[in-house]
Amino acid sequence: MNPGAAPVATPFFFYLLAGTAIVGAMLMITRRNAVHSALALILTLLSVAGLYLMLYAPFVAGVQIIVYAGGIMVLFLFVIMLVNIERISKERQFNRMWPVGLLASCALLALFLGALAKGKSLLPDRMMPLPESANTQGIAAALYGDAGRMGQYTFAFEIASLLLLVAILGAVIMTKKKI
Amino acid sequence: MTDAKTTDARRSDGTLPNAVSTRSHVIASHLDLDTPEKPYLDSNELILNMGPQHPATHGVLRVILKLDGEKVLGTECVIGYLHRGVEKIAENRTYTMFNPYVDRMDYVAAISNGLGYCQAVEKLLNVEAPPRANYIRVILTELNRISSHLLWLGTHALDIGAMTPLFYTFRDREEILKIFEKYCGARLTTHAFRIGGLQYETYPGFEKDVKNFLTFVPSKIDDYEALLTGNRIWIERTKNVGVISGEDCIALGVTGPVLRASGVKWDLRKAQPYANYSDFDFEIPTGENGDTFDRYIVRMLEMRQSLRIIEQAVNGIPEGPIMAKVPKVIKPPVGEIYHSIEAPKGELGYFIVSDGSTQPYRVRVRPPSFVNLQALDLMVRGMLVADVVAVIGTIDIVLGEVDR
Amino acid sequence: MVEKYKKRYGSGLEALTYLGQNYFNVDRSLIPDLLRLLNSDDEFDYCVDLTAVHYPKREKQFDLVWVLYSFPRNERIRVKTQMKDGESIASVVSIWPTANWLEREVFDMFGIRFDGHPDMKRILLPDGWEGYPLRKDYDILQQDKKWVRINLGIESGQ
Amino acid sequence: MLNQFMSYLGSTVPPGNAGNQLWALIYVLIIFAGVSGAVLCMNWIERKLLAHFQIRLGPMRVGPHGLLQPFADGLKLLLKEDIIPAGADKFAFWVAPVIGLVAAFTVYSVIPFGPSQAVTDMNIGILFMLGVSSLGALAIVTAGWASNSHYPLMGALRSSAQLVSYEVAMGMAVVSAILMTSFNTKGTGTLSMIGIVEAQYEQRVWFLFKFFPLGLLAFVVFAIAMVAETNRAPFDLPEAESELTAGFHTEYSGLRWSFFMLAEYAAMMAVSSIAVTLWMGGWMRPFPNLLQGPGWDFLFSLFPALTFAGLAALTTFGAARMPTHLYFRIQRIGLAAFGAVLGFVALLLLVIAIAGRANAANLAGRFDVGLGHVYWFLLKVAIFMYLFIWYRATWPRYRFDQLMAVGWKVMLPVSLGVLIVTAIVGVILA
Repeated sequence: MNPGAAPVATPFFFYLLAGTAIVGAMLMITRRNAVHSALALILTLLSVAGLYLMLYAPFVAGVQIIVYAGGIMVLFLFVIMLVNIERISKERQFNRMWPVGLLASCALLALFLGALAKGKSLLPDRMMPLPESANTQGIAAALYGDAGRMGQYTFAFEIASLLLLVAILGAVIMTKKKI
Repeated sequence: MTDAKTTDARRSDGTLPNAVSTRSHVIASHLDLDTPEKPYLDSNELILNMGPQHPATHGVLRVILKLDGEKVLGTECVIGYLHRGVEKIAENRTYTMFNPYVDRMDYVAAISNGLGYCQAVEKLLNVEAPPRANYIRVILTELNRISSHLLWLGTHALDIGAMTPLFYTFRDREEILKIFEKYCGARLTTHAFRIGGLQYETYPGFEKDVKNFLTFVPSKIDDYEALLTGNRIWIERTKNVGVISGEDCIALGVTGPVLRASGVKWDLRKAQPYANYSDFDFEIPTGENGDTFDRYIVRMLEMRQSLRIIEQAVNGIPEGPIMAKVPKVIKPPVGEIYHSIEAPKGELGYFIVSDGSTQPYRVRVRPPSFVNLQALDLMVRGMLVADVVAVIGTIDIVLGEVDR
Repeated sequence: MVEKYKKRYGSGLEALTYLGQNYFNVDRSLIPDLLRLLNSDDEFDYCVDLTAVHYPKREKQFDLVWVLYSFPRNERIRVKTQMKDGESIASVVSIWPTANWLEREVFDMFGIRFDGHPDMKRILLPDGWEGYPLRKDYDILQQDKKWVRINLGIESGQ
Repeated sequence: MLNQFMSYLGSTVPPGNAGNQLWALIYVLIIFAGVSGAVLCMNWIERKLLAHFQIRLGPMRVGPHGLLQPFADGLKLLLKEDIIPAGADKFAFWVAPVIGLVAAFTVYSVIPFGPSQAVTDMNIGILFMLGVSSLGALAIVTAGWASNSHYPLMGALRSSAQLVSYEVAMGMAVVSAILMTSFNTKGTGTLSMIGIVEAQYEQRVWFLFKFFPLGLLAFVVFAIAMVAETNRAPFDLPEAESELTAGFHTEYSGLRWSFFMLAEYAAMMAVSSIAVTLWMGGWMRPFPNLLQGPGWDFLFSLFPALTFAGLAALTTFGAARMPTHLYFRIQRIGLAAFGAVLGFVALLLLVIAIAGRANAANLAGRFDVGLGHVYWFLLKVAIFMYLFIWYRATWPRYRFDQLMAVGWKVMLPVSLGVLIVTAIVGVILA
């Protein structure tokens, strides 16, 4: 950050993005039309990406846009497009599990409210200084290691990669067998 | 998701009928169209209505495609949008009056249509056009063949996505149309020939114009070959696309360049020479694989062979009359005749029944495009939507002739 | 070849020539057999055309004409038969697949039905059209007014 | 406000990084207007170039040599009836072109037209660009689905598959360029767009020619993938005219359709900018290391003026060549006036160049330097735009399965191989 730069992370932007995210999430659940739901989800994901940017985590924000909003949602839409929307919209939107869901969300809300009300001590009393430039490099160091040393998560990262590779191979084999 | 919008009176249920043929070797694909109709998206099938207003159906052809994703499971052609009842009109006109009507069938090769009709009536009258008339007829017919093939090349390339050749071929076709215009006043529906020969003598400078064309066009054909023949995308788009074997071609009655590209060396100009084609030295180009690429190559070579014929003809036009002795009122004796010629698109036949009056009792036109179009279903099964467009282009149909 | 068929069918078959073009005039009952033999024994492998002619004054109103061609022999032959209105005749689609659309067109224009055709329906005219335009009693200005009114919403297509 | 305006003038970083919202806004407006204007110009240039490839004249009636044609087109599109098909999903139909337009224009916020001529310089600039431009696929998919018609749906299916496939190869090619930025004394690379260009300056070579032919190969992969990403010929399957009539925007008309058009051309320029930034030295003039010194600086600073002078000469020549018929008088006057404007711009640029040479430190000098950066950047982008048109005039269209085969079986392995070999070579040489 250059000296004299005005902070972008103003409360106004925080509430704007947070509000958009929540509205998007609500719309996503309540829309009967699956494509509208998907579009609402994209809105939420983009708002979350904006929140990451405000936390000076541009890399995470970029990845969020590329992977979730760009890649996964396109595939989602791709699949949804081929589903018969008219039939789905006639079906019951919520199944019988809704009391359980309501209970779970109420519990979560209670947890949040409790934490907010009681636990001033749980939260840091001020925002940690977040150096903008070091963020991306920090992730790289954690994942790949720095200056010849193995990173904190290198092993876990490689294991995850391997797992994904196996999943890809499995998917290929499953579709191949059908043909 | 709605189903195919079949709003007109035909086939409102959107179902597809049987395949073209019951012969086992003709059905190349194992896909069966007889499965009971299921809701489209449950069975992953999509009915796509291509045409009658579509950029690549060359007029008002309507093709109903049954698709699995982009793969074609079956097709049905709906034709007749341009039906004008040419055969009925013929029965109500005199032989001479009907002559201009034949130009309106295959309007991009009107001169070939006229040649076939005039020769059929001449045969019925038992007269022969004089040699000079025959030479000029051959020149004009072959020029017309080149113009038809040029039009085909341009539109076919456009269908496959190369837009530039269209403009080049139209430039060259323009030179041919200029010769037609100078000769008979019309560019497209020329009505160039009369029963018994020609009405007009060639205009001064006709031979010079034709010779100019002969020097001008070979380099242009080279250009097209340079643009397309070696082009990787062009090869990928045309090789092994719409393959049809020579056996299938014969069984389905497919003639013309499509038949020759499948390896059958058959051309009516050689097999049963008419006019004075036997005087000229030319070859019949053939292909091997019967795919779209071979058909392209065959047509390119045919243009060059046509140039050869024109060159020989224009250098050997004899002097003499241009009209045989035919009565002013044409009244052929009772009888019937079938005469066919090699039109740019295949065998064009006329079956004429005379009852001794001035009007033909029945004229039947055997249109090459109509019969060739039947092979579309066989050629596109198992291919992709993009190939349907390429195959419609490569069969080279003219809807005026399909529907008549 | 002509002798062979004459011997086989006797008076049912006339072999004629007009202006150098050969044709058989055959009794309707012999048609399926004759066409099959022409295809299998005499290599007439290409059905060039199939059409009909209407003679309203005759008892057997229709002439049905097959134009056949043999690639190996480079020879063309016409097979002709007569039939009454309302009669049907065997389809040759199983012999020459190309006859599919040709038979449909004859049906469309003359109303002659072909038995065993896989999909006998109109081809050039719309499915609901009434009348067969190439019959001699169908006037050149005639049209199916009802169809035009219902489907095109206009009084006349002319 | 004036203070905020003046305080930035001496800055050497983009306004986003200097924290100057006013100048950031000014840049955003300039870029928005510039891109829209460039799309209008592209419209005319594409039609003219295609016409000349195809032995015809192209637009000739609206204004001299059809120069006013884009405005006429724009007016027509604005006034045209905006049809929403009866069976369409109204919301999705409405939102799709907006998504496309927003995605295409957002990308421009990180494109460096010069070291300080960008809205902002993001730490993850290139990642941001790839991510946001991939959102364009959403617009196409939504549009195709919302139209509730088979041709657009198939166009949308094709395009989503195509974009997802080519993005992989494109990403790999970009990564190999980013890898090249790390082959310096520090050993760390950068994702910042400005940083990438500066790395090319420091390493004294365009990445196009680095580790020849590795850089070239990566560039070629990117150049092919970017044509596929923008749905242009020969990869224009989602809107293949002869197959799907117009693909995903078949049912669109009027203003909404023009949004798609605007987005397509904006995206073309955006991906060309990425290619220029990553492989062709961005805003750098040719040989910035070899031909250094004030003399060379002055010589290269004359180029913008020379370009406009050349255009003015061409226009004057065209005006002189017009027929003398009365009908052409207004056209001739119009063309001559246009030439005069171009000539005036050339003169202005010449004055700036000379003034900048006289006093490199003052405002004119700084303006002159910035102008040079923008000029070279746009010139390089223009080369790509010309290529886009040239492809369209020359090549047939790929078929869908072939497109996929090229993407997955050729481009992806090549880009992966280039990436690995680049890493190995880099480690060995470093």
